[in-house]
Amino acid sequence: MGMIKDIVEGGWSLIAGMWVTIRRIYRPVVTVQYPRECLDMSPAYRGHIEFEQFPETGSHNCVACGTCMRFCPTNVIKVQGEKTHTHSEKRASLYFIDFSHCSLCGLCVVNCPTQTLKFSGEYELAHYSRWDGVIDLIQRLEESA
Amino acid sequence: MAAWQNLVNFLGPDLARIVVGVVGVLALVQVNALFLVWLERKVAAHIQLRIGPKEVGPFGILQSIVDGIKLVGKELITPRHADRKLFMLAPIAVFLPVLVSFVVIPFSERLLIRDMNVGVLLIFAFSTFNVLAVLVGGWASNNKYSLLGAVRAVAQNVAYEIPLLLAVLSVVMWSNSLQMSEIVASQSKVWHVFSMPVATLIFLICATAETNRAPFDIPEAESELVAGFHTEYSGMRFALFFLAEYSNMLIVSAVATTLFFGGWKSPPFLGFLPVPGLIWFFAKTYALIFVTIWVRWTFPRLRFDQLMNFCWKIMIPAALLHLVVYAGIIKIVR
Amino acid sequence: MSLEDLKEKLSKVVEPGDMVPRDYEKDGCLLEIKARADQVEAVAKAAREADCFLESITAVDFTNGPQIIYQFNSCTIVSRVLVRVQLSRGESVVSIGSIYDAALWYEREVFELFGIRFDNHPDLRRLLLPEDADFYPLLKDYGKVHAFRSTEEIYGE
Amino acid sequence: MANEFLEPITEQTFYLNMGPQHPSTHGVLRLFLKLDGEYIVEADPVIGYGHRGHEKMAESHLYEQFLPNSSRMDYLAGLIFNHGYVAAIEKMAGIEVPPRAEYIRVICAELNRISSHLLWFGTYVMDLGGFTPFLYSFDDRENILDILDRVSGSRLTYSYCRFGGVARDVDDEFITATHQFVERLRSRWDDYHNLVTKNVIFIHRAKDVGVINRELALRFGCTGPILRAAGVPYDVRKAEPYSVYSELDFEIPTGTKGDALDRYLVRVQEMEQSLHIIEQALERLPDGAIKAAVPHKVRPPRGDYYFAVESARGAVGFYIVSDGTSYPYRLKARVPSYGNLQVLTEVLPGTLVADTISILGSIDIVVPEVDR
Repeated sequence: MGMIKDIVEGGWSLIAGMWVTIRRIYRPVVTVQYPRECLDMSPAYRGHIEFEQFPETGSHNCVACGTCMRFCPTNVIKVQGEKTHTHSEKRASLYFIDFSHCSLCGLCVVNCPTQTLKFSGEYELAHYSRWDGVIDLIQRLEESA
Repeated sequence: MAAWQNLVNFLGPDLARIVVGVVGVLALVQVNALFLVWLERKVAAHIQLRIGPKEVGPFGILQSIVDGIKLVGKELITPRHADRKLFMLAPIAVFLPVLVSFVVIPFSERLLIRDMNVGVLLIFAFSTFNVLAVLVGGWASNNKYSLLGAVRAVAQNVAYEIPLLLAVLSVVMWSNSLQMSEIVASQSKVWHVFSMPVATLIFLICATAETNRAPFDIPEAESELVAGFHTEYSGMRFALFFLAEYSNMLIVSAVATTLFFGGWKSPPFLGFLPVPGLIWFFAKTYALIFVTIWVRWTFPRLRFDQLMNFCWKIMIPAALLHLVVYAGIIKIVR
Repeated sequence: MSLEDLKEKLSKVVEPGDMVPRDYEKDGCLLEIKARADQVEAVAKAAREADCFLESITAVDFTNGPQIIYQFNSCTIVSRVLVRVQLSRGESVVSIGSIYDAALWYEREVFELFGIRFDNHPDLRRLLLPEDADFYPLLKDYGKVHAFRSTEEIYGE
Repeated sequence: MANEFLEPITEQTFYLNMGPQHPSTHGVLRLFLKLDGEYIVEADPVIGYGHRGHEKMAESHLYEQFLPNSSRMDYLAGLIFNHGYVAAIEKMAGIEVPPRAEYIRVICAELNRISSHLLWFGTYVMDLGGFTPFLYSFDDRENILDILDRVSGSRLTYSYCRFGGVARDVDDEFITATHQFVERLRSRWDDYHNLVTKNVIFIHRAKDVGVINRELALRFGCTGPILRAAGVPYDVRKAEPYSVYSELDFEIPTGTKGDALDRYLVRVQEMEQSLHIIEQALERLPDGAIKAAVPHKVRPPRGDYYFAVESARGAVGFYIVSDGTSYPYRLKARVPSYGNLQVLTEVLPGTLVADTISILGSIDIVVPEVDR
């Protein structure tokens, strides 16, 4: 008798399982057909870094102090600054990141003394060459402006 | 000359019938497999709250054709220490019995290629051939996963053949014939699914096991044996295994329809509808296939020893008991 | 099994002077034992009898030789014991794999990363590194490190 | 006897390399199996394919710079590792964390634990052949990732906990979304139980398979759900309460036998407990700062320190030796999967190949965590 009970209970559990799946057939799908439709990125999304554009100056505030360079765990950032004349402040003239090594930790953003770095919302970051991961932030800022 | 003409006269209509039939069956098998692949992906997707194929053609219906073209274009890889001849033979051997089985299936009242008086026997004789191909393919691949898969397949198919045939035997006894059309005719009043539900259940379970569909897909068991017996197959050879799997699904569903669900006959209470038998037949067959797909995407897989225990300890005694009981009933009724 | 029980068992195998109580709030462990290489097996046995499990085995490289650190903890009440074994360079330790099976892998790891051999280990192959690795990466003379110090500089003894 | 006349059979067994590329070894784990037919005679897990040398990396990085590494050890419970590492350094350097930050950490860590368990649930059933529960659990998991994405900006390797607090404050939307998620997951249990837990095939595949009893678990240093399934109520959150776990009320679910089914049930109950923790923490979430003032470079005092947290897989410990500079002298991560995986050498022999998958799945390893 125990065996028949087992069979009946087992069979019933299978039917209960099938009921769960069949009900799903007419439920709305939950997937997003990615290239056709895109979701909004969250406001906190951490893409690679980029320069903040300050309205006062219309440009970035990077003084090429190199804090981000020193804090970067993977030495992704290369920054160089120059003084336009002797008594002026130093300004970044070159700012490159190699995104392909970046771990998106955000230490550069946190430690930037002039708060000129921010995360971009960029998420389509696949490239054909590893050199495509090298991004010139100054050029990027000029293009976006 | 006379002898030759005699032969043509003798074979003439029959030969034409066979040629047309085989061509028709080939077309049916291909189209069916393409459709079933699409159907399976679509049903699975909707069960899993996805969309499934949607890019190629309306509702992605041409997806499997595109996949087929891709598979044809792929390189046929033979492993280095494989048994080359057998390795090439296996995909063909797995496909052959599929074609033969269609010869005796009555799609409608008139539409059947050959109405043999041993139709049921022929189908089950050839479906056993399937397992040989799987064994050959698994063994010739020279891969341990393939070998394990092939061994499992043999044990499983041999075991499940028995309750399957026992279940069919009840039907044969009831209708007193091995001829498919006779069996359909015997269901004009009551379908066998209502007169012998236990046999139907046994048949459907065993048929799922015979076609290596989940939850009995242990010869392929993708999470254990990678892809089981066809791990090493690529390109069109793999496609043939795939084709055979879906064609087998069609065959067992068609046979189940014929044996238990009244074949091409309309349901008794819908007899007034002017729907041809062919439509009824395919409607029933594909409904059964849908259930198989539904089951596959719901359950986990059984373990090998549990599968065998289930067969030997539950299915075979149940089928035997069923046979004895029905033999008694038939004796009393007639 | 309480910590007192463990202490009592341990006091039979090491000198009481080598058992230094530690501040859990500050250091994360309750007891530190400075053992010699030949006492390791007895300490492990005592810990096993006190129903502890082996949390980890690791090593730290110092100028005055590597130090192996065993950590035992109980799953009933927190009683983390740190066993510190100071070795000289090239010295080997007895494996405790026969007492704790978990030690087998930890010892293999310490062996491949620090080059410390474990006597009586049944299977001292490399675990994480390739089989043919001929370097000991966590030694301080390998690769880029910040500093290479002696035990006095850190523990001030 | 009769055997004397037979050809002596020299080798009845054969070797099977399961992995490093295999559908159900979850990453690059290789199981070197000696088989007799389908029965396993010997099993030797071979690890190290994903060894990245995190411990060596730490020795040349600032404490801050090692932060992103911590969540890359265990990518499924990254936030918990993150939490453990940050809390260890904070204890060492004596940094006080504001209570709001502690609560946020706990909420996020518990969400992360649920997401890890949900992924495990899906992959375990998929290992057993059921494909559909996998996608259902991923559907739920996606909600958690969305919530965590909103606060941390990342979906998997969060780097959300920072020394002295968290990187970003949570807003009301986070709180409502978390509440909604708690309700949603509770409403899904019925379906999960009908589809998997009560399923007769699943029960047969998991029951009495891979029994790891208390004795075995302690010998191999197994922690987490494996130890709890063996009936030992050991949870670092209770044993050595860190963060604000001492203020929250939750239970430690335990099993009795220690088989795969027990481990399954323990994890499912743990998810429910985590939901309970999240609800309490959300209720008590205080206002205030989310980050204490900490120097740019943390310099913990000399000495060594050990700190343990409970990850989704068991006890994670960070053993740190500091020489007083801003670089760790030695950093050792004690990972739970290490012991949990090693127990396979003892459990696998005598089981079938199909059971291997079931046992491996029920143990829930994360290979990059083992390899480090």
